[in-house]
Amino acid sequence: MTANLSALFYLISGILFILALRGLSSPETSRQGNYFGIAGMTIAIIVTFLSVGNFGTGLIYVLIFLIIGGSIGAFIAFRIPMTAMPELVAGFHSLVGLAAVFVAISAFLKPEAFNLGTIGDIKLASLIEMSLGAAIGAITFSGSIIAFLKLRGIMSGSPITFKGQHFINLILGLAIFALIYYLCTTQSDNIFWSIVLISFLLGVLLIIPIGGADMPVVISMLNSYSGWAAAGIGFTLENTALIITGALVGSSGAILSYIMCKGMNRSFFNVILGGWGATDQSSSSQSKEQKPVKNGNADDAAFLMKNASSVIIVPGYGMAVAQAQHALREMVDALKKNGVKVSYAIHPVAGRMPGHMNVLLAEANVPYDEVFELEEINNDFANCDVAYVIGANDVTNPVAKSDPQSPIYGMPVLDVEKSKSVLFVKRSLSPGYAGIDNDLFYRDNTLMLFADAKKMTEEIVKSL
Amino acid sequence: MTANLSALFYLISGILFILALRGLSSPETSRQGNYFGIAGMTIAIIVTFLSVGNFGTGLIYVLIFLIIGGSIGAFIAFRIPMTAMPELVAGFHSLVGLAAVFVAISAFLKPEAFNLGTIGDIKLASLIEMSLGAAIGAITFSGSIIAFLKLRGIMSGSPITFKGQHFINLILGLAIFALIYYLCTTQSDNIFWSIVLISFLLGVLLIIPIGGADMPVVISMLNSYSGWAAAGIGFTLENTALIITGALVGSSGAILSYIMCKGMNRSFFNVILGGWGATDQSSSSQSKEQKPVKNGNADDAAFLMKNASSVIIVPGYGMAVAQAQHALREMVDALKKNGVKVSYAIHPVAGRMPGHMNVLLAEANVPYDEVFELEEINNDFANCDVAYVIGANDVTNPVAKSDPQSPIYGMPVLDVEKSKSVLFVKRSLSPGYAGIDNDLFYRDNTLMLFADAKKMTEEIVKSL
Amino acid sequence: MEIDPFIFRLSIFILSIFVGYYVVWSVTPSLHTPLMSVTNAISSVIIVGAIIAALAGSSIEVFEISNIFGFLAIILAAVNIFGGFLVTQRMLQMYKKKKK
Amino acid sequence: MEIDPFIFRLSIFILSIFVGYYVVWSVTPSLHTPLMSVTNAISSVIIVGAIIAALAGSSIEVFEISNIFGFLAIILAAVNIFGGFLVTQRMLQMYKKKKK
Amino acid sequence: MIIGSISENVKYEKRVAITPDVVKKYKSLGLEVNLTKNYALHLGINDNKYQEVGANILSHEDVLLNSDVILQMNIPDEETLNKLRANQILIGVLNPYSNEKKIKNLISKKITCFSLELLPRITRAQSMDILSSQANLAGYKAVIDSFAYFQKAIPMMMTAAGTISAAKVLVVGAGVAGLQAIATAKRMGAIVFATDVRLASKEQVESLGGKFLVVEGSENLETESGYAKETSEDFKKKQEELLKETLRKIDIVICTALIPGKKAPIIVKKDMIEVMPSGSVIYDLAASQGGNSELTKVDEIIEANGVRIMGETNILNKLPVSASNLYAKNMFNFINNLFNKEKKTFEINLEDEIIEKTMVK
Amino acid sequence: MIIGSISENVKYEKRVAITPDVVKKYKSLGLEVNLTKNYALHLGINDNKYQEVGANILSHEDVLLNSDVILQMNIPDEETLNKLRANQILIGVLNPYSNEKKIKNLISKKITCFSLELLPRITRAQSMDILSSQANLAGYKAVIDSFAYFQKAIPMMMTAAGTISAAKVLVVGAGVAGLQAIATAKRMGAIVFATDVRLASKEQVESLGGKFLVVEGSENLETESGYAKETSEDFKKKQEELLKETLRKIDIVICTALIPGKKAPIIVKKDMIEVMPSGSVIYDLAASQGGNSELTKVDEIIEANGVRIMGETNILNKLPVSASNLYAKNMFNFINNLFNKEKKTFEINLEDEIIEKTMVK
Ligand SMILES: NC(=O)c1ccc[n+]([C@@H]2O[C@H](COP(=O)([O-])OP(=O)(O)OC[C@H]3O[C@@H](n4cnc5c(N)ncnc54)[C@H](OP(=O)(O)O)[C@@H]3O)[C@@H](O)[C@H]2O)c1
Ligand SMILES: NC(=O)c1ccc[n+]([C@@H]2O[C@H](COP(=O)([O-])OP(=O)(O)OC[C@H]3O[C@@H](n4cnc5c(N)ncnc54)[C@H](OP(=O)(O)O)[C@@H]3O)[C@@H](O)[C@H]2O)c1
Ligand SMILES: NC(=O)c1ccc[n+]([C@@H]2O[C@H](COP(=O)([O-])OP(=O)(O)OC[C@H]3O[C@@H](n4cnc5c(N)ncnc54)[C@H](O)[C@@H]3O)[C@@H](O)[C@H]2O)c1
Ligand SMILES: NC(=O)c1ccc[n+]([C@@H]2O[C@H](COP(=O)([O-])OP(=O)(O)OC[C@H]3O[C@@H](n4cnc5c(N)ncnc54)[C@H](O)[C@@H]3O)[C@@H](O)[C@H]2O)c1
Repeated sequence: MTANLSALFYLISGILFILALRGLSSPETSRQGNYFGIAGMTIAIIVTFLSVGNFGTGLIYVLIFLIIGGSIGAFIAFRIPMTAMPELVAGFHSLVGLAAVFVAISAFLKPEAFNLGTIGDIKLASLIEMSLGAAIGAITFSGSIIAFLKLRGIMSGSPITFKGQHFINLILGLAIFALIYYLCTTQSDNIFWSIVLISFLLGVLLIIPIGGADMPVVISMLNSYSGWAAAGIGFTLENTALIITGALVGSSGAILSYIMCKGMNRSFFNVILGGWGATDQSSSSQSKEQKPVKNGNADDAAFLMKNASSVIIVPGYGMAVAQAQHALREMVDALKKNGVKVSYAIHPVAGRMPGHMNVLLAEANVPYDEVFELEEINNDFANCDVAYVIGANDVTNPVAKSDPQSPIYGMPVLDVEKSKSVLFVKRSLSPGYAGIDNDLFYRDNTLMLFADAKKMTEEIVKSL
Repeated sequence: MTANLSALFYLISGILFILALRGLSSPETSRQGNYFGIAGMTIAIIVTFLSVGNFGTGLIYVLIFLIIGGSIGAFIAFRIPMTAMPELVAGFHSLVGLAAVFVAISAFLKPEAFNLGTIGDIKLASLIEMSLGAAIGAITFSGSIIAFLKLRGIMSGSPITFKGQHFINLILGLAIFALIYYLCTTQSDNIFWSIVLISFLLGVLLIIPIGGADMPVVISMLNSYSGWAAAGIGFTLENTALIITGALVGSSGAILSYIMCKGMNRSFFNVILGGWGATDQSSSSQSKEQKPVKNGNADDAAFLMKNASSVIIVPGYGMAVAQAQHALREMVDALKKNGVKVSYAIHPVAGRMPGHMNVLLAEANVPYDEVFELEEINNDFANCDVAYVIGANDVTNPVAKSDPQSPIYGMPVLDVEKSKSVLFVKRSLSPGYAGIDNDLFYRDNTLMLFADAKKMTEEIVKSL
Repeated sequence: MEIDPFIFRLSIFILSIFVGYYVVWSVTPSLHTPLMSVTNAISSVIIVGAIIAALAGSSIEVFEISNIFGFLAIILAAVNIFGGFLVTQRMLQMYKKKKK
Repeated sequence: MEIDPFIFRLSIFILSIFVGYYVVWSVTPSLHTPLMSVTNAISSVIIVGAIIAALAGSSIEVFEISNIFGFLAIILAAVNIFGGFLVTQRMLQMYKKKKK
Repeated sequence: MIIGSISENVKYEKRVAITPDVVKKYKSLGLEVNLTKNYALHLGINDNKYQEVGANILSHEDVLLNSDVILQMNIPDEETLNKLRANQILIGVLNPYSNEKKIKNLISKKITCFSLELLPRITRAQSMDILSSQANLAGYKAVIDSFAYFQKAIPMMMTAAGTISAAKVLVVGAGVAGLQAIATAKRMGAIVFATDVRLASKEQVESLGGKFLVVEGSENLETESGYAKETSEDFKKKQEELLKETLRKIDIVICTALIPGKKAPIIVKKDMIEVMPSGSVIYDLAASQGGNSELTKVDEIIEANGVRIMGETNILNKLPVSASNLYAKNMFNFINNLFNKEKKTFEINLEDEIIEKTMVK
Repeated sequence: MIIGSISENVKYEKRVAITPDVVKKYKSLGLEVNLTKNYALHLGINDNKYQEVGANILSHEDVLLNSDVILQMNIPDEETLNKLRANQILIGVLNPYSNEKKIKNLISKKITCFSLELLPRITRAQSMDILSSQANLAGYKAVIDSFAYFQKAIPMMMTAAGTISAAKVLVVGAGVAGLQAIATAKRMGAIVFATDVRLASKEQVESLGGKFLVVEGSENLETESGYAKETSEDFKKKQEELLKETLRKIDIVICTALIPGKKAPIIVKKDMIEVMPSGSVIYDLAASQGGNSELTKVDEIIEANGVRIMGETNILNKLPVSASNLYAKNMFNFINNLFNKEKKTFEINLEDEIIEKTMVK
């Protein structure tokens, strides 16, 4: 296969990867996107075979290893429960990182095979590229491993911080650059290995101070790192597919982690720099918010509800304060248009006066036959997909059922926690009228939507 | 300047152009974007000078011509009234098209200067590229001229259609390709000139059947053409800046015209293929709607109101029927957030019962001090930017002031027509309770928004 | 095993198309008119070709026929560059002013 | 006057960054998890390098040290390719099913 | 020119034809205004409030004697009418059908009479349309009064002590009064049903958030002039069945169905009242024309089967301030149309549909 | 175990302590229910409605004799009380402060008395909180009644005959009654202002669309238990100034400000009433504790300066059905808490805050 032809095919595979990501812009095209990705990968692999043109025993070994790896991958993919997704992705990342390290090592050990010069006399540019690739790959590897362990629960999810942490990271980072510089001048093996080792260490140190809640951002960031590593190797190997894909993955991962931070209202730099601000934060709020909450945005909420078959709305005093009744009505209208069954559950003491919610819902022209009192609807939560709790708090607090010490013990409450997912719209984790913490915020099937009830509901309407 | 260095600079200028377009994603960054564009252009020009390296008299001439052209451009840019924007852009396009043609001609006449071979023995790829560039440039030129003439009013804006039009266009198109093929085999001057000529003709024929209303789409499409022409030339000249920019402009123009079609609810292909469906349309509805009305969408309305300093809302029976009061309130809230002053003008007999509008506005919690009766507010229309008439009709009909024969003669009406623009939200041109036609629909400063009042208002909220 | 630069150019071309595609989707609809005028201005980067055409060949006989075409192209493109960017600027200024 | 291919690669690299930037903004937030897993799968295109590394050199002594690293890399990348795409597929299937 | 008005019999009529606000308007037309003593004292308006804006307070006789136009709510008693003289103009709600004798006398004395309930329902006349303005308030007040009378709370309230369900209100006849009744009841949080014979009223009812009871195969019974015609037998039967079914769960009925110049249609029959829940209220605004309910007794509160039926004829005596304000403005608009601003006289221009139709001949 | 209730003095009290609905609930707890004849006839509820659900209709004496628990609205008269015997339980709104003698007697006879207005304001007690349930309805009814009484229309109406502007309502005290009053007035389209001393009430008022009159430098005067404290002098003065300014344009005032166990604060002073527009209405729900307005006379309608002041003590007699429904449910919830379901007896568990606080000692 001529270099031109294979370059062309690499280009095509790069484009297919772009299309793969593009497919995800809507759920309808997403699966088609995945097929593009698979096609791109297939083309890249085949073209590589053909261009190497080495059809000896080596090829057979390659195929064997490919199949071994593939089977393992397929097995994991089928077996893993959907809930273990984040750690799975983290685990996979570590593999990519390690693969990049191996390729870089291989290139360093046998530069002739890659047209990079000879041992001890590797081209300068290639040397920089490959050592950068190896370093980034190594960071990706060890960082992903830590992320995996944290998510899997093998390692504690809480941030591990110690004094001078950032300083050490800085030193290590600078050391890597210094070593690369020496590597270029001396071409020494030992230096190369040190770079790899230090990078492994740096990866660990970078991730341990980051809390479990921020892991998705970290994973996406590691994803980005693995992309840059691939691009670095791509430059080394003068391979367009690697360059395109690496840059694509690198930038998209970075942007994605930025988007996720924005969505969670967190500072990007704090997260990425490894709990940079963690210490400041802990003093103020962490002490109280020990337990982790899942934090969503309007899009998540819209997606969940759009795909639900039944939704129960639980309004509370916060809806009244935000005057969100009109927006709520609109949201329900939009959901009904999507074929979702929606009803309202009114707790007898929701709000601050008897019938508070009724006044507001009537104002928004909510039909009376969609409004149910506690006893009528409480059993329906078990069969409902989403409970949308808007500015209510005490009236959903399960502590009323379980803890005789609680001031609200004995009050009947709405069993929102029995629905598949619970969305809580409120501005913060602060308690309601009764002044007691609500355990539901920290449940697994709860997604907190921190915002003014009206604003959030309006945004959901927009996303629907 | 070495080839590498200039290639690098061309890359930078390409990136600056990307950033220029990116800047337009929000009004805040848009001006910065424009500066990026200017910087990119400056770099491209300077690099070209340096890489040609021909600092003789030629350079002086170039500078002179540059200054002449620039002065003309600057003069036009400062003098042109803002309302003439669309035709100005069309006019400018024609220049780009012609410039591309000229460059292609020049390259054809003196291939050696561009490293494309010698006369009569031009490289095949270059020949294809340059003739495509020339053809597309020529189409852009003559098409833009027609668009310019139509928009300027020199030529009638109505579509000019004749039988077999599309067939002729097809023939011409095929002819161009055939000629390019012959050009490649014969390298004959005449064929090259014929290509240019036929392309000029095709440009004219492509645009004349398109109606004035679709001109913005056409302009954007021509923009796209000019991009492709530039990219073609870029390949010929092996110039990265031209390739990047050409592809950028080409694809962005095409997408933009697609987006605009979608926004106007028109079929992209009908528009681009030059009034393909024009004949079907006229037969069905034109008969009744003799007079032309301006027909807008939610985006237009949102834009107009967002940039207004004061808006008066005129609700009528249609608002009640559509139960649009909540959506209306939301729209007003959004406008107020944008710093627009909004008030409601209630005609004494709007709706179907005394106080009909008041009930509904109160339901939507519209503050009473924003609601004015006819006498209080009628003088304010003259100073208001937009009157948003939502489901009202008779109460705005100026015939009540002018025609003693009219059944509503003598009734005081709201002088909405005195405001700078009037937006009418109703489902059709059908009359109101009194059963008489409303002359306002056909006025120049009226934009009809045909839709259910609630839906339209909700859409406007989304666009705000 | 050198790769033909054409392949690279093609890659660049195609990637630029993608960028153009995405860039436009992210433009707010209210800025579509400035978008048109700025893309118009940018497309006059054809001036690069025009300059090459104008200065092509020996520096003595400037006014060969091909050079003349080049010079004409320069004028046209220059009108466009200055006109396009300035008009865009004016438009954007307008947007700025109306915003409070 | 040949241009160094590195410049081209750099152009490609930078344009790809733009594409990546835009492509992600246009992904609906609800698909962010599949996005992560698909980018993960795609990033295992590093297998290209791994294959080259594995097959590098003379075909006789397959198990030189550098080749071994190549083979290891192949396994790792392969796990990722199959695992990544399949898991994405499963996830997307889930989204599909929920839609009526 | 001078316009005047004398006190109504305050026992039966609390509304007045001229308020201080419109006095100003008359003055700005160049008209003098004469009123009798304590003209609107029962509304809390002292004579000086009128005098401040330029009205003259005269004796009963003087007002009658000196005014060119006499504006009233109702037709005055014989004694007063006898004091009128030729070429004077009398305007009010004169009810020419029931007051035939009085009117004949007046006409024979060359006194021009305008009766405003005869106003044509054209757009231009809307500002003088006393039927609309008064019916509107009547619809509102009927709801407020029946809510005050009803022994339960109207809106839905889900409370710690159990739920009060929303009251169900049926509005019979969705004309001006009916629509305002719908709007008012809806505001309070009631579930509102409505029925009418005019097809257009469905959309109108829904535009106020009410539910329209659609009688199958309903024909459009609207006349050219916007009033209702009498209904066909078949329609009546279907309407009855639907109504009876609906009334089983209705708490409050507001009746407003009228056919101009005829007895009001009897819509809520005895057997329907029997199925209504005990404690319900029927408020019959059509009482003055016989009532829409079979059991309605004018100006009495009947209790049948635990259902209370109120047949108010002049409900606006309970809302006299607002009602007078609107009535006086209607009057003014009528005068404004009658008065020739150039010649400064009243001109009976029979070309003008409004003048032609309202003049009693 | 048997619970019983005897008819109240229907002249003064139209509410009842047991409704057919709750009879069912008592039965399902395993309790018998005894009632006197025509127990709730005045509400349109026949004795057979009670019998259908399993209540026994007995004579006055038999009910008193046979019941373990007597449920009432108000404390019965001496004669009745004398018939009670030891170990019976009496539950109602007993007003131990004003009925000291009666209660002493009862206690000395070993009759256990629970007075429900003493209920602690804890979350668990909300379902028994008669003050809330009744205040809620009182707030609603006060608005409905004053609207019925007001001589103008409440909502804004822009009509062909001119504009009726929206009425302005001021609610004094934004407790349960006040909030419901705000909600009700707002629904009708009134412009609603409110004032209170508790800081939290600002947000609550606004959550119902009312405008809160903020007295500058206001301190929070809420006690631990959620009631209001007495206010400081400085605050009172500022509040007065603000109120006087506001009242100049107010049409209807609803007074609900109470301080438990004390005389109601006088908030609307004489000089403020003087500046109010003539025709305005003050509805004083605090009348039973002296009233929030200086001129309030209990159970009378006073007219001062054209302003009508109504001081109703038992407004819920006008809404007896809804009020009884909620009261009876509150009662049931209280009994449900008192009744030991395993031992099937009533148990006075003084550990339980609710029982401890309500028991009169
Ligand atoms: N119904 C009655 O008669 C009555 C009378 C008095 C007291 N209560 C008591 O009131 C409580 C009622 O329960 P509930 O669940 O309705 O209310 P809640 O428990 O008081 O909770 C209301 C929640 O709404 C949130 N919120 C406030 N403003 C918001 C806004 N603008 N946007 C979004 N969220 C907002 C607050 O959280 P953030 O601050 O984090 O946003 C708060 O946690 C019960 O404890 C009941 O006993 C009832
Ligand atoms: N206020 C009173 O007491 C009273 C009583 C009786 C009669 N009137 C008469 O009613 C008229 C009132 O004037 P007006 O301007 O309020 O109403 P109008 O003149 O009747 O016009 C209403 C307009 O709303 C449009 N419309 C209806 N449904 C709509 C929907 N769902 N979405 C959007 N538009 C909708 C209709 O046009 P499309 O069909 O094209 O959408 C119609 O032209 C006057 O002529 C008055 O004399 C008033
Ligand atoms: N020209 C104008 O602008 C103008 C002004 C005012 C009113 N109107 C219109 O005039 C019409 C009548 O208004 P009105 O209030 O004076 O009417 P009305 O008082 O004469 O009658 C009240 C309603 O009762 C209905 N009705 C009669 N017989 C019935 C029956 N058997 N069953 C059920 N309903 C029955 C009528 O259709 C009417 O809607 C309305 O459409 C109103 O909008 C028009
Ligand atoms: N625990 C619970 O869940 C529960 C149940 C019911 C009520 N509450 C709360 O208890 C509080 C009191 O309710 P209530 O209706 O019984 O109160 P209330 O009847 O005792 O008093 C009515 C209102 O008048 C106000 N007031 C007193 N003096 C005033 C003055 N000088 N000026 C202005 N306003 C004055 C009070 O602050 C109160 O808001 C409210 O916050 C209510 O939400 C709580």
